[in-house]
Amino acid sequence: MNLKETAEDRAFRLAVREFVQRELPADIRKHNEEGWEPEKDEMARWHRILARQGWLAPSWPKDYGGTGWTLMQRHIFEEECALNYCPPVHIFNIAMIGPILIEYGTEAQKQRYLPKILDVEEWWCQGYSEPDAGSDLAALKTDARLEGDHYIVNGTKVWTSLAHWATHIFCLVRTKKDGKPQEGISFLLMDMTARGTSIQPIPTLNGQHIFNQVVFENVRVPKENLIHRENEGWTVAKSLLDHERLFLARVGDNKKRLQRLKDIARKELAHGKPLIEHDWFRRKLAQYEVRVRALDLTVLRFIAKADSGQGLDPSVTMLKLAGTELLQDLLQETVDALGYYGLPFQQHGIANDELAPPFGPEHAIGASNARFRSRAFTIAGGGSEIQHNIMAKHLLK
Amino acid sequence: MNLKETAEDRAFRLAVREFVQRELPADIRKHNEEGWEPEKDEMARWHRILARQGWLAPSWPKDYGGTGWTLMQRHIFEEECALNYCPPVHIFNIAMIGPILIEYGTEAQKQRYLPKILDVEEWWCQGYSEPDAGSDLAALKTDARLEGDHYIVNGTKVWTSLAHWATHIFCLVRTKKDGKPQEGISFLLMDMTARGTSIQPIPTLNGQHIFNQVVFENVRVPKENLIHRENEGWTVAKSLLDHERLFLARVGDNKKRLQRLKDIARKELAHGKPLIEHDWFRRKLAQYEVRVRALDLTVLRFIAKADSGQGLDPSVTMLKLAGTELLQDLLQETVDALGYYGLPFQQHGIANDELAPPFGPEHAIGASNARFRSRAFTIAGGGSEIQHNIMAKHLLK
Amino acid sequence: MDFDLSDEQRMLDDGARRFIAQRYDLTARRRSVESVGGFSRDIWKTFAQLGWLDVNQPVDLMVMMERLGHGLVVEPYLANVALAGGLLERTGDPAMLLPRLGAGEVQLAAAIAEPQARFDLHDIVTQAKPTSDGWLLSGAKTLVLNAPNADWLVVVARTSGALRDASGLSLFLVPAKAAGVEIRPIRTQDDFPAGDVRLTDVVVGKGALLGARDEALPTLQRVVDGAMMADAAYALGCMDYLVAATADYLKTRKQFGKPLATFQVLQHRLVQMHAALEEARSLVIGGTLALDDEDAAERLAAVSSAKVQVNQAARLIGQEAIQMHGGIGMTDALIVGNYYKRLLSVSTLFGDTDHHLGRLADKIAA
Amino acid sequence: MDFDLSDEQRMLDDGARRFIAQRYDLTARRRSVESVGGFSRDIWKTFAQLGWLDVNQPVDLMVMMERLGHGLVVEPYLANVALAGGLLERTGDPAMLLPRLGAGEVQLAAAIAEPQARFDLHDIVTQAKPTSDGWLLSGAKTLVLNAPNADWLVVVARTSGALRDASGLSLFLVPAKAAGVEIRPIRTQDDFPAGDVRLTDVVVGKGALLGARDEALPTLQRVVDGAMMADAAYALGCMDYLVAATADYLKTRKQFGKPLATFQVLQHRLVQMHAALEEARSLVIGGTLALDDEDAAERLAAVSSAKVQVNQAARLIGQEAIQMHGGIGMTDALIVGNYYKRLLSVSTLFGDTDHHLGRLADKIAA
Repeated sequence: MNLKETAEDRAFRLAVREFVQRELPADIRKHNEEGWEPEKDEMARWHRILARQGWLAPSWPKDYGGTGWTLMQRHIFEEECALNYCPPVHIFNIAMIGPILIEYGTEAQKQRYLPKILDVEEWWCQGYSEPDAGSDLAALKTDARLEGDHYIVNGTKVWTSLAHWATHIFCLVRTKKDGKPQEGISFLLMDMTARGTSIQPIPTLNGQHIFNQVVFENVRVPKENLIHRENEGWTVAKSLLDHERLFLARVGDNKKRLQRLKDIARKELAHGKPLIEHDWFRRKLAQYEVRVRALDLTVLRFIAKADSGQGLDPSVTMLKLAGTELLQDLLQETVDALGYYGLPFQQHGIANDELAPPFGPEHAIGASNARFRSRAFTIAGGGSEIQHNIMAKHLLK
Repeated sequence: MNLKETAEDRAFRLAVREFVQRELPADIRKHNEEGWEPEKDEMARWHRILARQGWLAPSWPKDYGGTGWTLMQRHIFEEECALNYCPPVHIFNIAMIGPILIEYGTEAQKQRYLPKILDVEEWWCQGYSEPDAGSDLAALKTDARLEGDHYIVNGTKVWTSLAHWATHIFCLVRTKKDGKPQEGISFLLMDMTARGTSIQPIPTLNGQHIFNQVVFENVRVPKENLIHRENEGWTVAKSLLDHERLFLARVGDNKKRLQRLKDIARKELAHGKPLIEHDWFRRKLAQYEVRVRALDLTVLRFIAKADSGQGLDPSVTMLKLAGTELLQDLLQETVDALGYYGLPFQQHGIANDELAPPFGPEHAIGASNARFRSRAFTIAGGGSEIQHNIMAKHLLK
Repeated sequence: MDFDLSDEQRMLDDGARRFIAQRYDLTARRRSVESVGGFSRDIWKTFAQLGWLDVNQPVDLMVMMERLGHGLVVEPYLANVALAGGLLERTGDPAMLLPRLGAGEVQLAAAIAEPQARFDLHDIVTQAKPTSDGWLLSGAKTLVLNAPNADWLVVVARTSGALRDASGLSLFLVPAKAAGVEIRPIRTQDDFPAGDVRLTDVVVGKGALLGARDEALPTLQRVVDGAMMADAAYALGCMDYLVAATADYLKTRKQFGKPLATFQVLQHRLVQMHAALEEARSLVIGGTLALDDEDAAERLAAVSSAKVQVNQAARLIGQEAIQMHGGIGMTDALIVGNYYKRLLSVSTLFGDTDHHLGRLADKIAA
Repeated sequence: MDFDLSDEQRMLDDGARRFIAQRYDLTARRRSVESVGGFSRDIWKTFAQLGWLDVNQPVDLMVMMERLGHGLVVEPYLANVALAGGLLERTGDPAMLLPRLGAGEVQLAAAIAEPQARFDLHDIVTQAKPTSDGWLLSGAKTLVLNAPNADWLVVVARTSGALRDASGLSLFLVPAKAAGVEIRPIRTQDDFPAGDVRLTDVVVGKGALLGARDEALPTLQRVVDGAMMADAAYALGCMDYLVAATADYLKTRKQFGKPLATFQVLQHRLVQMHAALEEARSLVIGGTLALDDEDAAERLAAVSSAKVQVNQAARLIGQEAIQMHGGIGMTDALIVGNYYKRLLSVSTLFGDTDHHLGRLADKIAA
């Protein structure tokens, strides 16, 4: 046993750090540091920088533009990016449709779509959830009927994150209505500009435009946009790399948010002295340090195991649970550290609006928003209840 | 609205307090204060003192030897008894079989049994749980077959608290095997000295003798010992006074245990000064004060409502949940306050045993035992999970 | 001991309940939020006509605020009636503003908190210097509720002593339009108008002093305790709404072919929400009735205990309501998110959990 | 980075696992507890033969202790090998006791804690006064693990400085039978022999001093940190047992006609137990590997973090195991209660959660 980073990994970490510190534009860093979600333009600029370096899609096979990194290198990369306030990559492009195309796409499909992702030209979104099918995907109803060379698609998708940025959407649709619910689902690639496609924003409780409702009315989708086989879309949707679950713990995010909480606690006062000088506050920080350290080491443990060929630890499911709850707590604690400066409504993009000017010290501006946003972390992508169910199944099998 | 105690209630409280402080023998008080369960002899002595005063069975109708108190008076009485470290009364006698006899007993049954309870001559225990029927009473199997004038009883009861003190046991037995499981259950009064009855102690994890297994082998029970009608014992068992649930919050116990925790924190040191002088410890005390106060006021609210004829608040179920968890936390915190003196095995009754002499300061002696004992509070009498289920049913009806 | 409302209190309760049911649906609320100043002048007039702007007894205020909370009313009731009105009430109201407040003719704001002060009422930098014919005020206040709408500000300033001294504070009545008063308007996360207030050599007359010079802290503390309990009652209304809304959602929403209400984990969590609410309700009643208690230690214990429990229950219930509603709970489409945001503000306003646990901890006898 | 055991460590692990499976069932354990001194001399001899009493590398100790914890072994391994053995190891073992410890020929105990000290290692009243040909020791120690069995005591005493000074502490090797040594034996709640030790003018020679005079604290701290991690590893074994035993119980026990495992509330709580264990495991590995770190701040952070998590997980898992087993969990019939009792002791021994959070809090840079 040895928990020291190997010399190679250490060198790799320093190289990544040097790169992101040099290349990340200062305005993007600041925006992220304050706690805002990235704008599309920021993401695009950062994607192009990563693409130039060949680091936009590290998890893809090398032949398709990936890096061939070990999971540990991937982890170091993600962590250094987070610690240095890089925006995330667009997961629908990089972690979802890319790997799906690589595993299930025809050669023609790969040729058509993968380069456009790496060129940062096309943006994808995910059409899974429906009004009556949230975590229970098998209940989905969007109908796709084959007519000649086209599927005719009718239905409604909700919670479609960033659909308003997207040029394309990958969708689960129903192509068969009898039999088991999972069996009649197919996986389609669709063009967001296709006639009959419309988008309605669903503003979040804190006024952000992230979610959308996407409605398809007789949208014609060429038959060749089917991925894998008809009625086997469930397999495709379920195939997402297990290894991705190692990165749902958001270790880097958690570390930087704890760091930022401490920074703020050095500036904000309580009873006439900095918050961080109070024993009761330091004990809270200490408890967060324990949680961050536990998460970090657990992730490292599972990554080292996977890298050494011992497979993915079945407890990997707990990482999303622990990591997202920790991040929610840290972000709420950060707002609390601000006292009354945590209360104003502050919103990026309408910063010059009379109702939401930037208010209070600079370190306060994005905190409230980031906290609200984080409530979705335990709902989206398989809510915490679902993660518990999955984990329980494993423990009680 | 007015939260001041009325002049009458205040006078009543002072009278109770004066009585218990005068009458409670010092050795019994000390034993209880240390956190030990009462011995049978202690309970008997205290019962006789209460009986002389007419206060042994306050909840019974006046005609049967009760006091005719309001629920608020009853609450004040219970609280003053707890605050002054009186032992509890034997609930199987006072809160269970007594009220059942009064509601369902024949005149002959009442005449036979009630006076012996008030005279502290007969002691009852409860034969409900069975090896395969814990919280799920309807699954019970103990068989009672009518032969002439007697039921012949065969079966096993477990978790029979204090069966080794008892002269009698009230039992749920199965008198019919077909139909709904609840429908074939009958309620029998049995003599513990009857031939074929045997008792096995089940020592607790901390070495106490509280629980027993009681085995019946062809025990003959006179037919007149049936309570209510055959096959309707379920109704009898379920009839326990709803109002008793107001007293499951253990307000007095919680108050006195918090007080004792503070006393101990004044004596025990941390980093060279009394524990209670540390801000981090005082904040924990403050949180306990909030919880005790919340429990206290909630109980008072529900009691005032019931006394004023507005019925029992359906949320009364939450009182046992909140009160027992609070007591568990307080008792564990008390052990924690003792530092290393919380670790020795100390057991009353074997106090002269070389393995468990009294050890450490006097205030440390019973703390560990009381904490272990308290783990049963959220299991017995309808575990916390069951209470949650009941409450949820009400909220979601 | 009696937890029942008096007949008048019950009438107040019924009236407010009726008003919310009939006049304050989601659309009306949105219209208020989007009005100039963030509230509806019409509704405010109605409040005046109904006599609601004259309410000042603790239990009356509790009843009223719980109803307003249940309807998530954004009209600046707390700022006017409980805070500024409370301060005027206790300092004799020399300018006779209370009748005009009761008639809905003036808007008031209490400028109490300062940027460095966190939740300490005595941590005051703002200075009031005596001049030959009055006072000269300078300093900065933050998160002054209703500041952008106020005709008058009640300002806490230091007339003697050092920063964080308990004595040396005085209250002043300052016209919001006075020269040197600069108000920077914002909206809180839960849709209330508020603002930073900067005072630069603001000249006021001798008559602007409210109450005894240098001795404002006890008055201020009692009024803030009262406003805190009023806001806690508002939170009870919000929590009551959310617990019921969540129960309804669990009963109607299906997942995996079954109503959510059949999932035991959600059942038990709903029970915990409900229990937290009921305990909060008990303590808010206790805190409210202690406001007139002459025993300062008991008053502090009662109100800070209530505040701790309300803050904790507000977080629990707000977060669980969002989580159990899932995606839809995160959106503006459902009012659940708005209640959550209000509850978060409640749990900070007048002191967060750490602040009040500290206050209770300080009072424990060693 | 590598979390794998070396081949030798794996052999140690396999050997201990085999021993527990073949030789240490419930009956054997009960026999040990009921033996004179509370452990089996036979088993101790076997430990010696297997070379287990020579173990002193942190990871080896971790492996060994986790296995012992899984079997809930009561033999005084921690007291002898990790604590007293660790102190001798780091102070040069002038009396050559370690080989005899390794051979199972002597029993040792470290007399560290004092009644007033709670968990502070430097809070030492016990005095050692120099005499012409040695030292005179007087003072009182509490909860000295293995004291009733010990042939030798390693005693921390003050040779200079005031109570709670960091410097001025020294270590002494004292024969348990020396005149003036009085041992009051007790059993801990989790069945380990221990005792209070009173020293009254105990005479020892010059050679009794272990290590440098006045400078014992750093050594003591490192050995206690090591023992703390060893005991934390023991707790991992206990928790692992309880999580598995609870899962098994849920699968087999039926209530209301269904296995307990079908109740979603119990499922989710089992998941939380498991997650707490896995996080504890990660931190115990981290703490153990940091024991040889030269950076004292990182060492403290790693071991105290591990200790906090283990303490918290021990409470959660122990209590939930009892609760989910119901009545039977409260009895001596099932070993579950014994694991719970051991876990409670772990969560106090060498410092409870408050102590270690305080230690971490003190080190946060302002």
